[in-house]
Amino acid sequence: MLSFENISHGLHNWLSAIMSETPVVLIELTLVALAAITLFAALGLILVYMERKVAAVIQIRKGPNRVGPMGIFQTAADTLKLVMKENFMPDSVDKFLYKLAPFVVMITAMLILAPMPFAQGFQIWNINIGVFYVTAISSISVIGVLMAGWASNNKYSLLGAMRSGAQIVSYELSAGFAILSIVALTGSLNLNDIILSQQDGWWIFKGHIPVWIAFVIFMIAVTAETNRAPFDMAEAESELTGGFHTEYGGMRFALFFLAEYINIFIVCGIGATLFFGGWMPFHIGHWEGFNHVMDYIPSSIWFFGKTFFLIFVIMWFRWTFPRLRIDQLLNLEWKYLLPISLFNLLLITVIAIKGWHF
Amino acid sequence: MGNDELLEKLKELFPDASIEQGNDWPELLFEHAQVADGKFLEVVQTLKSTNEFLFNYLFCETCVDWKTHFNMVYHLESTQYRHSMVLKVKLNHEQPSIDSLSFVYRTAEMHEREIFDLFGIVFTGHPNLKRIILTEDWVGHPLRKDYDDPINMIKL
Amino acid sequence: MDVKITQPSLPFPGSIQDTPGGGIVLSKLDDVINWARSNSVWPLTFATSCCGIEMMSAASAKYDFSRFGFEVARATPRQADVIIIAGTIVNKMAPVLKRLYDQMPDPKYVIAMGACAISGGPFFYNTYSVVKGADHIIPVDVYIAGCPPRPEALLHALITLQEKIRSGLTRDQIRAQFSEDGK
Amino acid sequence: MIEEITTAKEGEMVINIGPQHPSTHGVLHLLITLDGETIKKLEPNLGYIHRSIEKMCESLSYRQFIYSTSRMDYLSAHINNHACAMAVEKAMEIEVPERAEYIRVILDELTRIASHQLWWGAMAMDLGALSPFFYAFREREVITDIMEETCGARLTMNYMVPGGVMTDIHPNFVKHVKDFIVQFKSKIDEYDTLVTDNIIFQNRMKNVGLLSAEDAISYGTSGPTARGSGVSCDIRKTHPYSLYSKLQFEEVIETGCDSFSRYLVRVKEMKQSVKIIEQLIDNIPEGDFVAKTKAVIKLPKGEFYSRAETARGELGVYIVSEGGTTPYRIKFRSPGFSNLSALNHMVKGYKIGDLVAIMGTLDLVIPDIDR
Amino acid sequence: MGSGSLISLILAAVAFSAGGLAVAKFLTKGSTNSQKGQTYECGVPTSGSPWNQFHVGYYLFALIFLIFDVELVFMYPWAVVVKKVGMPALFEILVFVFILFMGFLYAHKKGALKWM
Amino acid sequence: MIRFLKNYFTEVFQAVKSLFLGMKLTGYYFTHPKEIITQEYPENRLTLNLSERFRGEVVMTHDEQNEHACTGCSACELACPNGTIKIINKFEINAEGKKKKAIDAFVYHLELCTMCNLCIQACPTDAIKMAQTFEHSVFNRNMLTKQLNLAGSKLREGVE
Repeated sequence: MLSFENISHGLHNWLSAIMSETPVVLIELTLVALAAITLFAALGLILVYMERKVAAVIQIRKGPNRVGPMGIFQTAADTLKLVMKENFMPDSVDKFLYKLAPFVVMITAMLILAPMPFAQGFQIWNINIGVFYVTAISSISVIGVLMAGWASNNKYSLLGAMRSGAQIVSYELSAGFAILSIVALTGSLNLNDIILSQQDGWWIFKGHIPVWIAFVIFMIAVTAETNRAPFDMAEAESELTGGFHTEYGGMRFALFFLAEYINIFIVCGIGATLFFGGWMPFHIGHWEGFNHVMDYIPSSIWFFGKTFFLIFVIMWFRWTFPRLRIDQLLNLEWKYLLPISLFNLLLITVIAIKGWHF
Repeated sequence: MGNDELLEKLKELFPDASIEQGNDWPELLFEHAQVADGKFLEVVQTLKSTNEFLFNYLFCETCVDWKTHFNMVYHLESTQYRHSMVLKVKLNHEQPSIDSLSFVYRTAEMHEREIFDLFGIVFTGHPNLKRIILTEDWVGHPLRKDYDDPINMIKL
Repeated sequence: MDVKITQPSLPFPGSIQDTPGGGIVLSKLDDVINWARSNSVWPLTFATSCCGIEMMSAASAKYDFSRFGFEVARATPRQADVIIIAGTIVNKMAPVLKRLYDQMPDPKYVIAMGACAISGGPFFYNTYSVVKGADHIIPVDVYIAGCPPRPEALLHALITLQEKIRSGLTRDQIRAQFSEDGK
Repeated sequence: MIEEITTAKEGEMVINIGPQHPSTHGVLHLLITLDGETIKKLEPNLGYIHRSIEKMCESLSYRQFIYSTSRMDYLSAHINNHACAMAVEKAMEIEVPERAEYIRVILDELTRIASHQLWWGAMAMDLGALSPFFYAFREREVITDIMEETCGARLTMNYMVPGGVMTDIHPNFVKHVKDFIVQFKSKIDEYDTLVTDNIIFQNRMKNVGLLSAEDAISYGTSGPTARGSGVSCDIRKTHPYSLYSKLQFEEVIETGCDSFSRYLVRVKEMKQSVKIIEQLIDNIPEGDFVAKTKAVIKLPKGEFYSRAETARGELGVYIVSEGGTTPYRIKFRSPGFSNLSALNHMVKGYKIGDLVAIMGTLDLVIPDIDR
Repeated sequence: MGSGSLISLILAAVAFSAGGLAVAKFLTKGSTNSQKGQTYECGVPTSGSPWNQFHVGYYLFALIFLIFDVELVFMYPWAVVVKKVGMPALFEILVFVFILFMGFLYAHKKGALKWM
Repeated sequence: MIRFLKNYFTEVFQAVKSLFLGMKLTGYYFTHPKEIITQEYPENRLTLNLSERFRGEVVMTHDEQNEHACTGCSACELACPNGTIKIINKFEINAEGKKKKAIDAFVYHLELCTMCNLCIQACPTDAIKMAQTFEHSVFNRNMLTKQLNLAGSKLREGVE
């Protein structure tokens, strides 16, 4: 069967057969880089297009439909235009940080891709502390945002960046607790182990209501962490015009824009992995026949299907809810999400220890 | 209170002002000399706090340039009794100034800034009297009848 | 002006075309870039008066200017491509408008929407504070008459602007060309 | 402006909101002193759309000046025109035919609904919810279509003339208005589900932007802004004009004094407007739609004041006539101007996010403020 | 693939961003004018620099987060082994969380979590 | 404490419920694409039906003989609030040798026009009317100044 695993393994074997180890590694690393860039570009185009279409249908309108059939080249045109826009930098900015910020954001987004299990046996780096790695790296992105906001020498940017900082660091806690509850259930930080532990059913079905609560908290927290509405404090168009990227235009703005969508993809991928079994097909306990039928659907489709469903949910949030105010946002975290997730974690620990889950 | 009754009461209270029944409401007209030196504030306070009047709602404040003099026009209403009246003060054309009502009616603060801007009437005691609508460097007061701006104004 | 575009998808200028020799040629890079620019015109959220409401109507579900890819209204000029002057420009506003226009990165376009933006419109005579036409302050690419113009008229203007961008001509060139055509 | 920068204390920041800002709904310029994100002081700076309508009207005839008032508060264009027409009629002592009155009131109320719908959408958009805007415009477009069919324009109609209305209503008018009422009633619940009952929205609106009844009067606020503070000030009730004294409707008053009660007033007012239209639409009397007037209108010498309730509050038209064909002085008492003067009082101590919510509930239309 | 892939990913990100920027830099032409480089603030000249003193509340916030984040880090190893160790681990973490929670309540009472 | 917890959880539950209802509504629209009301403008040009009263621009009606009904009385010019219409008259000598006033050019400034309909109301001979065109976008502002009477047109017989 043609799958990502077979392709990557086949490629590795073929390369190993014809040359020595060092060039193989180099070629593979180049291939990884190329694949990552392609994935980035493709995801950016697809997600922005998806966002616009989802928004359009929810808002009873058609959405982009004039550039290519169904408007599928709309985002391509946008990207091309942004690239060809004047490469412009205001005079009063802190030049070094201003230029560095988009890179920081992009590098962070790229790095989190490393432990992502896109399909069965298809992962860039099978690190044994995958979950921990993801939480650690994802907190770096706030530095990029803060850097951008500070360097812009613009009051709106600064306010947006400060908001964003407070918001991301706060919501990381409850996101962390939600992730921990799955770690407690599986007893491993390795993303592959977590997926394999869901062979007889995804955690969302196995773990009773506490896992649902953890999932909901996870979704809320990652929506906030990615600065998405209703938590888009950092941008808050109607308040701060553009927030931290007010002074960014053209390609640099495109990078922020892209990174935002990649981050959504990543957190939804993590969510799908933790709660919905990543590439693991839909299995029910020991119904071998049923499970076998499900296995016919390639694992990559499972992964992307679940991820895109979660992305859709996050978009659905955005087009339904009003924005919170910054103090309410922090209130929500400190007063509701944090205590609930903390106690939920303890509850899940009890379930894990007692083995009450299915 | 009906308009006639109101008229009587006003006449009783302000015997030296010229009071007449306008098209809609009683009109109370003061010469500037009558209300100079802070007396105008007293008049307004009386109108606002006398139990029979309670004119607590200044719903329109404006000015009319009569070429020889300015007329400040205050439209007052009582939100309790729903009767209204017009208070007018005649100001001289050379150096028009009058007491600011911004501490009696808070809305007057912005209205007076607008009138200062467009008519050039100085409100003594106003907390922040500067142009609000036109730019700071604008010359002249455009709603005056003698205002002429050949650059910006194209006459039809 | 007649609207020439009737099929929903615009032809991609960089598309592969068959030549008699059997080979393929790519059209010029410039055409591709102009194609991208014309299809991705992000407006600045800028409205001064009545025409702004019709601009909102054009954004609303019934007219939906997102079909053209215009819906990404940016609040900051750094990310905007077109400034739709929707409403009267008065003397106090003129420096602000100039500043906003100046702060936009190139390439940038201007649409003057409605009588006020074109010429001062209803406030042309006997007013002391109205700028008699926004093109006294910043160069304007497309003028839409109307007070306020219908949302469809705005869409028409956007299509006109797209045509201009796609032709790759400068303001003066296109003016000269279309004056001959009697447009 | 310059002094304030130097006097700004340590840690305080002076920030400009507007003239070009998505949430000021036009070109209002607010100069805000911030401490962290808390607003210490707010100073409005007007005039970015001051079009000198008052000066211009001094050289327009009484038939002509009405059109310029549609451009003031363009969301209540009909009501503005109505107020001007009333002022002229009052001075001329013209008896307006009953049919014209019916048409006028129906159109006024339709305008009010359209205005509130736009406000509702824009308000939700300010708070970051974008979809309500599109749902609100769906219904609003039905109204604009009705307007276009009868008056010939979507926004700035210039349909009222001294003595009546310009043309008779379109034959389909009654049917379309009825259709609209049916559609509106079926969709109004969605407004509540999507926005009014939403917990985020309520949290952002409740106890924000407090304006006590006393302050509301002192600041000269009117319309939903004052009624949200428990002040009865609906001109349609307190000084009835046109047909309003004969109609059954409630003056919506909320006593919460906060943004949420101002919000509720407007939402409930839409329902009241529908009620008014329902009373009128079936019994538009036959007859003339305009009274006979002279071709050139000359007002007698004197001062005339007419008041009308626009979607934003009380509009006053103050005409000083010298007996000629043009007004000697005209003053539009615009509701937005007074409402705006209360803004500084309302936002002190709140956050920037609240400023947007408070400004949203004031429903400012900047050309109405600057004129 | 080992940790070497991280380097390649970083390089990919840099190449991606820098590539785009380079295209923008070399292929586009811009115009200059005196106002272009100035700070955007709704179209009016800005007053004062935002680079001045910050409210102390921001730092408090950062500190509290730091505490919680460090605690969170301690919980990761615990979560991995909790299934194996069983009930004792739960009680240990209860004590840990209790202390943490008290600190949190204290901070909350003191108003350190209020946004200024 | 119990009260507090109860309130706390009711609050959370109510909040989640209200959010869920909102999502249900948007979800309804997402799953019902037939609610889409978009009219696609340039494609629907041929079927676009504007109300006959819609005021797009002032036009002068000409019949097949290239004749119009404008006597050049300039009532519209006087009625116009902002000088949109300029009528330039000339004197023609008709067949009987009498001098007769006729329009030379009926200049209409579309860029100034506010479509207020006052000129149409003022016209005694119904020579001008409002057209339902709205596609007035041009690259050059001068193109908006129009001459409404066609070249070589003249006054219809019998119109005074």
